[in-house]
Amino acid sequence: MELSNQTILWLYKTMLTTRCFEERLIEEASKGKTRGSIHPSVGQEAVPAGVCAHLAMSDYISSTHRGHGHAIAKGVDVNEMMAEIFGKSTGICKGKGGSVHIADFSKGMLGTIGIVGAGVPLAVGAALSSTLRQNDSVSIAFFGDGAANQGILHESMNLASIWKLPVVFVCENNQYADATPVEYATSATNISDRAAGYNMPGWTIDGMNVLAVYDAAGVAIGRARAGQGPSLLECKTYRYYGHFFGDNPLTYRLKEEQEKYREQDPILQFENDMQLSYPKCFASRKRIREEVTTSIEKAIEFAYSSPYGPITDLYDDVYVNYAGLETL
Amino acid sequence: MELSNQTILWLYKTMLTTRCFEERLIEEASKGKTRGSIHPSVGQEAVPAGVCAHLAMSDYISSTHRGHGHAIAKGVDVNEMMAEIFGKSTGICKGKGGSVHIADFSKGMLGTIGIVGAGVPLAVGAALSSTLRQNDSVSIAFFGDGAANQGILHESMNLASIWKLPVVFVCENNQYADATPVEYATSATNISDRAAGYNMPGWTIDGMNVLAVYDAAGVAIGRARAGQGPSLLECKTYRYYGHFFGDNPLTYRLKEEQEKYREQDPILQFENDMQLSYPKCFASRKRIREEVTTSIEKAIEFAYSSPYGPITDLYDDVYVNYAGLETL
Amino acid sequence: MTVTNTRQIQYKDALIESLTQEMQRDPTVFVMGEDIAGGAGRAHLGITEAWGGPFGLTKGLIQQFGPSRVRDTPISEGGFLGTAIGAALTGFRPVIDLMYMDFVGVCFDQLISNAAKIRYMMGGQAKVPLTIFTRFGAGTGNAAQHSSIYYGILSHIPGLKVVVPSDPYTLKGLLLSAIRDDDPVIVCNDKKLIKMSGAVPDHPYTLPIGESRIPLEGQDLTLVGIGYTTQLCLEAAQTLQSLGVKPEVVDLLSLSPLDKETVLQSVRKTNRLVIVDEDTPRCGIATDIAAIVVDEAFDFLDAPIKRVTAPHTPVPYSKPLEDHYLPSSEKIVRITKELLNRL
Amino acid sequence: MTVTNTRQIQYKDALIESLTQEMQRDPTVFVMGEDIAGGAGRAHLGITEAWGGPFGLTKGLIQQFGPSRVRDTPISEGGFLGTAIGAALTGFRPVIDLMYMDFVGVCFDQLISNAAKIRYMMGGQAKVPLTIFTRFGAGTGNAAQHSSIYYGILSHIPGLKVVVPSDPYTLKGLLLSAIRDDDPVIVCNDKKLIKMSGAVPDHPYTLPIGESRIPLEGQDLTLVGIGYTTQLCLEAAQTLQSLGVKPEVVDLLSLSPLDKETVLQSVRKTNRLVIVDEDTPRCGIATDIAAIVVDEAFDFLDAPIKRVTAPHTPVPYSKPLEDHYLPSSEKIVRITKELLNRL
Ligand SMILES: Cc1ncc(C[n+]2csc(CCOP(=O)(O)OP(=O)(O)O)c2C)c(N)n1
Ligand SMILES: Cc1ncc(C[n+]2csc(CCOP(=O)(O)OP(=O)(O)O)c2C)c(N)n1
Ligand SMILES: [Mg+2]
Ligand SMILES: [Mg+2]
Repeated sequence: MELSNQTILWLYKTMLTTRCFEERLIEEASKGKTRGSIHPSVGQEAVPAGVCAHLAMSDYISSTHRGHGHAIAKGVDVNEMMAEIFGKSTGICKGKGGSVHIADFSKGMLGTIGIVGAGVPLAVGAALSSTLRQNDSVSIAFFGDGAANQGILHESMNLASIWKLPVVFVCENNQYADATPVEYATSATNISDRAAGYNMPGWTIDGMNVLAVYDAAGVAIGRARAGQGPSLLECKTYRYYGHFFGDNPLTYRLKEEQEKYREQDPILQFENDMQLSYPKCFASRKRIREEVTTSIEKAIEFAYSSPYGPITDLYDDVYVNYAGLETL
Repeated sequence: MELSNQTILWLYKTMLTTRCFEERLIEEASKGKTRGSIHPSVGQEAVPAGVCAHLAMSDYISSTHRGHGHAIAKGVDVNEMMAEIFGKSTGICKGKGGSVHIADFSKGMLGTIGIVGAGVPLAVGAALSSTLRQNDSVSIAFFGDGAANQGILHESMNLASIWKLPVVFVCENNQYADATPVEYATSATNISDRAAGYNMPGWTIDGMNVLAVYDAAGVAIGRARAGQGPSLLECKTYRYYGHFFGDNPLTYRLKEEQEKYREQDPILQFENDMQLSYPKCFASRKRIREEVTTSIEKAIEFAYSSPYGPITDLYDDVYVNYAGLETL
Repeated sequence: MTVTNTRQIQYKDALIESLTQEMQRDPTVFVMGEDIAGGAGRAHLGITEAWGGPFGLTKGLIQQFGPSRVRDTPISEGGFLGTAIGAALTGFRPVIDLMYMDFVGVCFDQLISNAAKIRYMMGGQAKVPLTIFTRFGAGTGNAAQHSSIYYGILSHIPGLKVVVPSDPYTLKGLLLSAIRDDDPVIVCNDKKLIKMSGAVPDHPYTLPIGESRIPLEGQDLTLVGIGYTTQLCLEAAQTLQSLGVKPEVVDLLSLSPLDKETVLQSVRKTNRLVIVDEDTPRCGIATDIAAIVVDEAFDFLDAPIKRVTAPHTPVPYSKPLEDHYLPSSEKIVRITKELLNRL
Repeated sequence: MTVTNTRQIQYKDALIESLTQEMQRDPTVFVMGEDIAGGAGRAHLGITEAWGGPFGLTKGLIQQFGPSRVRDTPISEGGFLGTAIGAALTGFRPVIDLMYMDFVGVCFDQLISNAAKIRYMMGGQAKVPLTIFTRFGAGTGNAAQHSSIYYGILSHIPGLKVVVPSDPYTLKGLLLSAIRDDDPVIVCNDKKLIKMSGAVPDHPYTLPIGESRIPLEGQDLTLVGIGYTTQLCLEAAQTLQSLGVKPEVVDLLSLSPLDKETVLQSVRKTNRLVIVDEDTPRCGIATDIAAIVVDEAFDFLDAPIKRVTAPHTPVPYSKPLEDHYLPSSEKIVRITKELLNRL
């Protein structure tokens, strides 16, 4: 399929923004500027980009603890994301959620959910909303290979199937859940093999190749939009870093394996593809790199210079119409 | 496969005992002698009998709210079962559990569990015990078509498969969960289609035919015993009564459907089979009927004549080493 | 609010009426749960409704609103509750029928990690206008796994609201408030009330979540009831009155938020408190109220605070044991007498 | 019991040591959980252990006991907890590592409906000798879904036992008791203690489940702590002592069963009570203790019972908010002063 230059540049910029955002974030994390766990998706950028390229603001996604890429691909502001991870009041969640709870409801980004698998039914629910409204928006449930063995995934796929909801289950199979390899934890050869048990199509594709993701997601999302129901798209991918910033992945995987995947780096691969098939886009890659770097530096500055929220924020937002403490 | 007369008579007697137990129980229930919900399995007798015919005392089963048949087939005493449902202190659970919590640990009957799906992992755990002990006992997890859509089933099947545990998942697909038909609630055409996603064999068989159940269960249990891991056996069956005693099934299913299944009654079918292939067994059917009727009448008498437990029973058995109330 | 209309209807029918009226008023309201219609997908066989919900609490709704707003579900409580949360986050007001309160077990994570926390952890961007109604309580011989009470546990969780109606009138007012509320509200229905009749206005009305009632004024001691145990308190009050004791009865109605002011005011007047709850004794609403009162009205207390609850045991099946398990007006009277004898 | 051995080790190492000693002693004990070894199934690549458990709490076990007794699991808490219950019912003593206490949400049903109730509803035929150890608490920036405390909820459930060690010594004694106990016991470990050092005898020993300790005797008021908050109470006690106030500190250790006698005795002596708990305020252990004391030691109370807890909110991410969320020795001192000023 021939893609527009606009789409190509969007894919490129989105992957690059995610990469740059996370690499810079890790720098700050190692200086102690962030708290809790940061789960870098470096290496996996092709999946959120390739999938979200098909989405409008009116479409929905739900995401996981490894969600920076999803948020960026769904258009969440990087300043507000960075400030959030710094715990500042200008953060997208006022600094109350941090890296693992980034959400932007104005953009159909229903949130990164820290309980493995627990975000999946939220996307099914958003798809139910679309069905009840009889509009054509679709929902994406991103989840990891580890989440594939949570009961809630099974229940969600069955519900989406019997109700023919416009949702695509996108499994980012990066082959590890923490330190546990997928081939140990998962009885299916391919996770997409499970789709048949829910009477929906399932595909396993190369998740390091953004064009492959784009194509497959196009089919799945197209089906959903056309009222043909849910499907399961498994993208085989790889995270370069550990499970969280600070985890040394060499305790559970081999260097050779890591190197093999780094050679298939989604951004480098895509640059090669651009060079071959989209020379005009390829030519502007330097400008884009600069734009991206600048925007991330700005985000860092924004995060640094923003204030913490007042202590009263602690009591807000527990309920819509009253704070937690007024009445017990 | 040629079966021994002993097996044939055991199958016959087991099915008959279940049928007779429940028909008599319903009579007592309609007189108000029982409490809560009674879930008759009348019509489904072939499944517990055909499966448990392969089991020894050292094998385990876990069961559901519709568990009288499983208990009887695993050798639980009908007197103690009946007394239990009457709430008497001579009941197998001292009258503290009732119809939906019958268990007999001395016979490998790990209990009927009232939360749909929640009994399934207990059988997986018993299978793990066998594996750790390196003996050859097997475990059966009985569950309904409705339970097939609970997350815990998915998790249990995955665990059993990755650990190659000696467990057989036996789905009694009686085509309804309460008033909800399986074809509405379940996205798979056959529930056994889901087995492939867990890398285990799955079969769908005629659960009204005890010999078909016996044969298929033999294969599945044989595999498990031989260390070849779990499998999923779906038995298509039918309950003649409503979901619970008091429920009118004609509000959600057609008379014609009910009649069609009654024509395939597992006991009548089996009598025909006996007449053809096991004439000696067929000849003793009257004697067996009488034995069974007598034993159930005795069970009823036992239940009537037994006393309620003392009020102190209320506080016992919460913990092994102290009653609930001594220390809060 | 006084009840001017004297039409008497059952608790069950008040529930159906409330849902009907709210679904008529607001097209974003839909109901979802196991067998809430029953027989789903069998319209071609002439079957549209079978059960109309366990205990018939949603009977007739599907005829009026159709299967997309009255949605039968598979037995997947976690999945469909999560789905409802997703629908709530995107503009709908789902009402979930959770067949028995025991089943909070299988959907607990969606309740505590998503429904309760999403608004907070996402900095107030979202709201979760979700209602769950469910049935609880012992007394029907349904044994340990179908008789549990978990409203104390739910009240523990910041972000959830929990109400317990005590009669048809409070059910209707609280259910309508719950559906219109922008936070997740769990409406807990004691099975023992489902056939109770009472006066219920036929028009829609709301009762504020977070406010208790005083169905009986008195001055000698305060009896606090929750749902059905309010009826037990009123029963006990009759006996006590015949003995010359004038108890005040507080009907809690809302467990979270808790209307502690009403309880405190009553105790400041009566100086004695007995809390009656069918839940087990540890870390529940009864301990909660006792703790608040001994903190905030200590100087007004003339006697220990007593709690009449179930024992620290699961619910037994057999009738004599289950009878003994339950709080009763006799137990309330006995405890009250002991308390007053301290004088 | 006094500690004669002065070897100082970390909480973390006391945990590994206890598991090791008990697995050596009893072949029916096995451990199961996510990443308790890590890298499972990759022995052919030279990988047998990777994480050794979240926070390294099971480090080294797989080398000694092999993968069948140190069993990595998929992320299927409900499934593997249910499996453990099945193994416990059939003769084993499984020890489950539940990575964070927040994940009781996804396995709650197996806990409350099976582990807690099977023995009772089956008339005492069965026992469930299951141990769960898990990590809880705020203070690490892990936000709302990875910092929760649910031990109050678990203590509510008849059939479960719940303990909270407060240092390496109590951890070892309680963990060994838990594994040997024939009932399901949840051992709750505050993340903030994991690097704490303390004196721990090197031989196996047990501390009775259901008994509290008094790490500091005093007479002016009673401070009750749970796990880490016991350390806060001891810190606050130092400040108070410098002001001439002599607090007694009760280290609860066991939440269910609750050693109410030790608390009651202390209050009968000091006549004043402050309970310090990092859990949120509603229906928790703090309210429980207050309720028991106002019931059973009313005549000894000279002042309101105060509770220092987290607020009724989820746990926020940002440092200033999370700092403010947590109980602190300053808060304890402030509340204590207010209480004593009532004199
Ligand atoms: C229910 C639950 N169990 C365990 C965890 C702890 N945990 C967080 S991320 C993770 C691994 C998830 O693996 P996967 O789904 O493959 O996603 P990935 O990290 O590879 O992106 C685990 C075990 C959790 N957050 N929730
Ligand atoms: C988790 C849970 N949800 C709902 C119920 C209520 N319930 C009891 S039996 C049942 C239907 C079960 O259907 P199925 O599994 O097909 O078994 P069958 O009754 O047909 O034997 C339902 C919904 C329950 N006990 N547990
Ligand atoms: Mg992964
Ligand atoms: Mg069924």
